[in-house]
Amino acid sequence: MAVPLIAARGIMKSYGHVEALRGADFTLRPGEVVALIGDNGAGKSTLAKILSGVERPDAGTVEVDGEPVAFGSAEEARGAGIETVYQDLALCADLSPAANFFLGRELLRPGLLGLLGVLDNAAMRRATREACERLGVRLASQTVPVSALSGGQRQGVAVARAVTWARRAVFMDEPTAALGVVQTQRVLDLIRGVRDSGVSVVLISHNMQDVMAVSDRVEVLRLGRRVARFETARVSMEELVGAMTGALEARDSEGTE
Amino acid sequence: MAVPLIAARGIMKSYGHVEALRGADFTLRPGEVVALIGDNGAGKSTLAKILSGVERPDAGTVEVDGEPVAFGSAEEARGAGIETVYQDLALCADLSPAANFFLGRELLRPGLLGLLGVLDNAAMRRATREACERLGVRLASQTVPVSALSGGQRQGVAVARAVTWARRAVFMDEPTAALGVVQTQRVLDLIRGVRDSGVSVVLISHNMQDVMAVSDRVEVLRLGRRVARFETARVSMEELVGAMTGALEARDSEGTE
Amino acid sequence: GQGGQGGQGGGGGQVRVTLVQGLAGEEFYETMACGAKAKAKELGVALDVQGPQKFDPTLQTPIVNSVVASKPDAMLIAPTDVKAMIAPLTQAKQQGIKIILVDTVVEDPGIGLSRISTDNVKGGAAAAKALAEQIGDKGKALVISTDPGVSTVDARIKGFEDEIKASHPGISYLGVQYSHNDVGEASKIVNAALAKDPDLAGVFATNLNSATGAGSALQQAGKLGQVKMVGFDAGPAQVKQLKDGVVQALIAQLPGDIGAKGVEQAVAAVKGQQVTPSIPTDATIVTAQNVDQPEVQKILYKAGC
Amino acid sequence: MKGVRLGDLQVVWIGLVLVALLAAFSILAPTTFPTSFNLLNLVSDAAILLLLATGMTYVIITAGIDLSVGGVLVFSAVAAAEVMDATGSLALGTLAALVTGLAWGVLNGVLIALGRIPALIVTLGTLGMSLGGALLLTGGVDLRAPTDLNLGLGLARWLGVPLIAWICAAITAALALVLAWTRFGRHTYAIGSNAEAARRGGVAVRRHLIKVYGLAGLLAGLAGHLSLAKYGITGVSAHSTDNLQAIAAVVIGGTSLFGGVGTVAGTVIGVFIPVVLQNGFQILGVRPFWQQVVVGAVLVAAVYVDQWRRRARDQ
Amino acid sequence: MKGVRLGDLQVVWIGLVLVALLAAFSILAPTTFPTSFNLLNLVSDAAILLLLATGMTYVIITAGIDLSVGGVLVFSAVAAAEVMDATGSLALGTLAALVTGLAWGVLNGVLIALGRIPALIVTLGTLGMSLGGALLLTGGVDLRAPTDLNLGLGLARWLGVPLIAWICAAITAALALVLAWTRFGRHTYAIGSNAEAARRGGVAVRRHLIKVYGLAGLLAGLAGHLSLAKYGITGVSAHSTDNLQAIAAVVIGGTSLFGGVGTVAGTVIGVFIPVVLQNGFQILGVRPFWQQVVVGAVLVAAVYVDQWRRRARDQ
Ligand SMILES: Nc1ncnc2c1ncn2[C@@H]1O[C@H](COP(=O)(O)OP(=O)(O)OP(=O)(O)O)[C@@H](O)[C@H]1O
Ligand SMILES: Nc1ncnc2c1ncn2[C@@H]1O[C@H](COP(=O)(O)OP(=O)(O)OP(=O)(O)O)[C@@H](O)[C@H]1O
Ligand SMILES: O[C@@H]1[C@H](O)[C@H](O)OC[C@H]1O
Ligand SMILES: [Mg+2]
Ligand SMILES: [Mg+2]
Repeated sequence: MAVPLIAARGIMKSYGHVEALRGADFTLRPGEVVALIGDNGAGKSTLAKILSGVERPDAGTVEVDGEPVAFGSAEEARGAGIETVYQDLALCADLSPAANFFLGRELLRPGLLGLLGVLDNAAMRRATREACERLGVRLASQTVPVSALSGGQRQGVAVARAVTWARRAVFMDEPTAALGVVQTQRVLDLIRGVRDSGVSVVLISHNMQDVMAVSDRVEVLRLGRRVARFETARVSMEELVGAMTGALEARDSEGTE
Repeated sequence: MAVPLIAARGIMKSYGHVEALRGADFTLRPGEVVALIGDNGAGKSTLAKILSGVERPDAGTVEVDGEPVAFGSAEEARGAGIETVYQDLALCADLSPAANFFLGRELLRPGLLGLLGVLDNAAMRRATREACERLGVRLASQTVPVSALSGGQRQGVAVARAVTWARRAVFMDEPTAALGVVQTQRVLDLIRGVRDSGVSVVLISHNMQDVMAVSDRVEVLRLGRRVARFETARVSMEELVGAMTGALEARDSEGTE
Repeated sequence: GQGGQGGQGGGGGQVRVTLVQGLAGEEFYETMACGAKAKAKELGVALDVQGPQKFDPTLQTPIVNSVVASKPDAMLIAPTDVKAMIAPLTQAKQQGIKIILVDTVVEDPGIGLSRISTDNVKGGAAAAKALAEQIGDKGKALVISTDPGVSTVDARIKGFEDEIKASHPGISYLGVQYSHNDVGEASKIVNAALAKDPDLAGVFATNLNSATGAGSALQQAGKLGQVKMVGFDAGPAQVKQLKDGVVQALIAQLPGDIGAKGVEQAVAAVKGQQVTPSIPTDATIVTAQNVDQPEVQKILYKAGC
Repeated sequence: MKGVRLGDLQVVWIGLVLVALLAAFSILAPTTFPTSFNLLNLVSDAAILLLLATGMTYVIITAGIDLSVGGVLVFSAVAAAEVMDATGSLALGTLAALVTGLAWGVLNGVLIALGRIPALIVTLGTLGMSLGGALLLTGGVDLRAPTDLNLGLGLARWLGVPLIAWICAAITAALALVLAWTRFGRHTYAIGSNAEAARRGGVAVRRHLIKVYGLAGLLAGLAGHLSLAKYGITGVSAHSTDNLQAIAAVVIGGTSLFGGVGTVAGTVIGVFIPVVLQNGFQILGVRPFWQQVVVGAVLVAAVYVDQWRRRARDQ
Repeated sequence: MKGVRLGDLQVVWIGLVLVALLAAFSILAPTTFPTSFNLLNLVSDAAILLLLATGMTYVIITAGIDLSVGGVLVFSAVAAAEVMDATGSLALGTLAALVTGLAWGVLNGVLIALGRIPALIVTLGTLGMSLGGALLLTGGVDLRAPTDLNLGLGLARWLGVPLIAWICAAITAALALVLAWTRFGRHTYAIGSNAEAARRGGVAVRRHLIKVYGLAGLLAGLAGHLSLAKYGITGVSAHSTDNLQAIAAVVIGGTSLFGGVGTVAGTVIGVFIPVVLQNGFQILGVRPFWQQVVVGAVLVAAVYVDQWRRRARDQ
């Protein structure tokens, strides 16, 4: 079996006396789409944040390409080619869509102005509009701040951003929750496209249709622990729901690693 | 035909040079579940905010029980028995779930302490926990602020709050976007239960399965205008998607009013 | 230090005295502290210096309270308000601390075994005369002061006004503007006054910060020679303005002497010897002509000691 | 990272810092610092600031700010002095101070809540207006308190503690309870946490803001009256740093300038930390300039310890 | 309600308010107010404050605050004076002012960004430390500037305008462009808008904050040097309200204390409005106490007009 792109073992994380993760495991292989599912409060977002460097685990190990890593910041995870769409989107509400799209990676003007750090706003706007339109998200105006966008428009910006920059893996924490039917379909297509270009995708979603439609594998989190893993092709929706709610016993269709 | 509970006609609303609503109509009859659907940015949330008193229209009329009204504030709409689950949830992140649940309607201690405005925190916590559990949303701790809840837990609090207080109508702007499978099912059941108790429901959702499953009628918004109305029983999912995207011509299965 | 016993009266231990300035870091009060320190060293007295960061009784009161708590034998103080400092000083007195007023005073005559200060009314009158002479007894004259309720500057204003009214009818008096003892504020006031009355003839600034600020405004405005100015005190910046021709006369007090005499009186009071209830100290008019004379050089305020 | 913030535990750490400071000074100056005389002075120096800081706590929890407190204090003191002078009645003077304080506070609230002008600007404006107004009323000179007030309330003690300190402590305690336990307090937090959510939830945000600024004004008015009694003057040229002192106390006590969190108990500690530092260093005979340096450094260190412990607990 | 806020149009209304004020005073005092003498005075009074307010704009856009500017200014002036005195070199003195200013700013930034102590507390602490430190260096008294500085840079003019004003204007203009057009500016807005999102987006938030506070310190250091040249003294007791003045200017100019929005152009107007008001009313001969009242009232009214127009446009 190929070396996993990301392998996390025994991740623990508490906030005060709330134990969000109690020894969670997680595996992502190169070029696959893994759905990470679980009930509300199961710890999915917490795990995604830890694997993308935003939070630090209290215990447990994370390996990337078989090497142990300890991401100290989102910056480091991004350096390793890992991008994330956060459930709370993590946009700067006062900035324009383009400013958010290119946040931390701003395009500079060519030549001397660029050396002085002068932004190339026109180019950034153009690229942002194009990336959003690829998702079917229309931005009425490019100069309004993100706070003036509709819920779906905001999510479109966040998804487009992550997908554009990812080189190894994208975490998508409920990326279609606010999206319309067409836009959701486009995101699912996009996920497939991304996977085909060799980038792995972790899809966190409560929509089992979407999960079944797009994922190669499913990992199920319950009460802060991984309780089941499935090949998507060999599992039914009922089984997934059963695993999430605990109606089914813990199950691992892939055997131990 | 019975007098509509809410009838809005020709609603216009612009933000700067963005026209969010361009003469939108909307009807809600007593005791029915209406799905309000449309593409991202179609103006659904804006319409919901106007009908629940949070924003004022630039033009157009709103009638409640056939009487023209001009809600000056959310407070007035709530006085008329109309509650809303906002897409952005509108929770106070620093306050506890119970404080949010009872915001503006706090329970006071009995007797003298109550006259002094002293809160009955224990009772409020109890009621909040019960209302959330009815939706299948478990709160790990009642004293953490809402900012520490998972996305789905927050949404559960907002939905439970609106449903508990509504007497005439509930607007739900994508109430299940962050909810798990089970919780979503419970909310759909709840919507039916609410309708059966005589309260009308407006469901804004991008999930066509849910729309088909729970609504009596569907109104479709596109680019700030109502472009179609359907009896749910007599429409297919394809038709709905077609109406939203404009692939289908504007259509009104109920004829003009 | 907190080493002493805090005992009463001239017992065996070293006499402990605290000087509470009106404003820490102002040359007048720093020079006073220098004089007091020198005298304390000479007499073998342990001297502490404290002072508020603004000339403000609500800031000076807690300082007095803590000084009282540290139980010195005597306290030299320049009260920042004639009224507000009565209560804390009464409390200090009740604790058996000998109080000597240096520079400013309070309204309660029962406070302060000795009061040592310049004759400020006379100083104000002298300033009026000097200014009148400079402007040829005619034209508009403005006064810049700190804040009302400070005994010294109020007295200077009184002396100035009385003299102008009595003997210089040709001068049209524009009244007092208050700078809150802030150099920048004083400078702004004078700037605006120049714009409003381009024919302004003379300015009297009643203390060190007011004068420094007023002088710098005149210098900036390039009104050298057109507007004459007399200032109280002789801080280093003021002396420089005098030499640059911005200011025509300074009324120099003897802060070092005030401090030294204060320590003497304090020691006398602590040892139960005779104290002098009121000690007026001299004021000298410093001009460009006499500023370089050695006896005048000696009285200019020091930039530290 | 927000972390768990409810409950009053947050006050514990900064309280321990205060205790540590008290202990340190008591060891360094055993015969002078921990005396009842000195500690009573501390309390009495802090009492009036405590009122201002308590009002400021409410204001800052709504994500507002009030720079006008010092000016309102002076204006109320002047109003009280003039009314007492004219009528000879202490009671009417007290009333005048309270009413004028309340009026300035309500003016602040109306301009902020209805005019939607930033609180910083409104209260900077009313700071100038109230101070200037006070000076106009007095012609620029300090008025004196009637002797009965200055020697009565100003010096009165109960169980050995100045009556003024009792009054301030009682009001602070009452307002601490109101903030923590009542609907009024709950709405104060809600507005600071998310004013729009509070509005949608049916909280009368504007009316509440007017009440909160009115409360801060009322407390400043009372502070003016007490300060008139204590110092015997209206203090027209003093009080210029009251606003910053009160704001600092609130923030030291763990209230966020961004609103939504904070406690009066924290503010009480926040009032005492700088007062104790100042007093302790003065008693130790540290030179004034060093004092400034050391007080500044210890202040930062104290809050650092607090933040650090709080963070450690949250993680 | 947030509404549309991008673009620089927001500065227009408050700018019109300033123009209206200038026009009004020119009509009321046609022979004295709109003279080149008076207007140059205005510019030169405002110049140094402009530097502080520009640095403050950056700081406030990051949702921070810097109370220490006045202290840092004084400290740098003292450092410059002592170095010039010791070495006789004006250039070394300038360098000393800049380096010490930068150092204080970086200290602020480090404590805020790495120590995660509230900016208000950190800068209140460094305000005391820098002021106290300056007084320690000088032994508590004002130092004088060397005559070549005071009579050179202090009085120099170019095209009739004081050189100091040119320097301040040039730096302000440059920093306005940096804020609006460069990556550095973009990150400044991002941090103030949502620091967590900026961090997740890969902005080195801590490093950037250190730079922003360093910049504010550097500007305060330069302000100290220029103020030494202009006034000829280090002004150890003269800068206690600089922080509030700078903050007020920034907020009048439309920058939110909650961060994320604001422009330097707005700040420039915000610096001039109070200066013009003060000067105008003094020229009109309004009595000093009335001045305070009127300046306060007009300030609130000016910002009200601004807010009101802005709101009208947004709706
Ligand atoms: N900052 C925090 N402080 C305290 N508790 C937290 C914090 N973040 C998360 N939690 C708690 O950790 C648990 C897991 O949260 P998480 O957001 O990971 O759930 P999730 O699986 O993403 O749920 P959802 O499907 O609702 O998004 C929840 O009980 C939540 O309340
Ligand atoms: N405060 C505002 N300022 C400026 N534009 C706004 C504002 N609120 C909404 N808009 C714009 O109005 C349009 C309609 O927004 P609205 O939120 O009503 O859409 P929606 O149908 O709810 O979309 P979604 O499904 O994505 O939630 C969008 O183009 C949005 O950008
Ligand atoms: O005499 C003192 C001196 O002039 C100082 O500068 O200001 C206060 C006065 O009391
Ligand atoms: Mg989640
Ligand atoms: Mg919406």
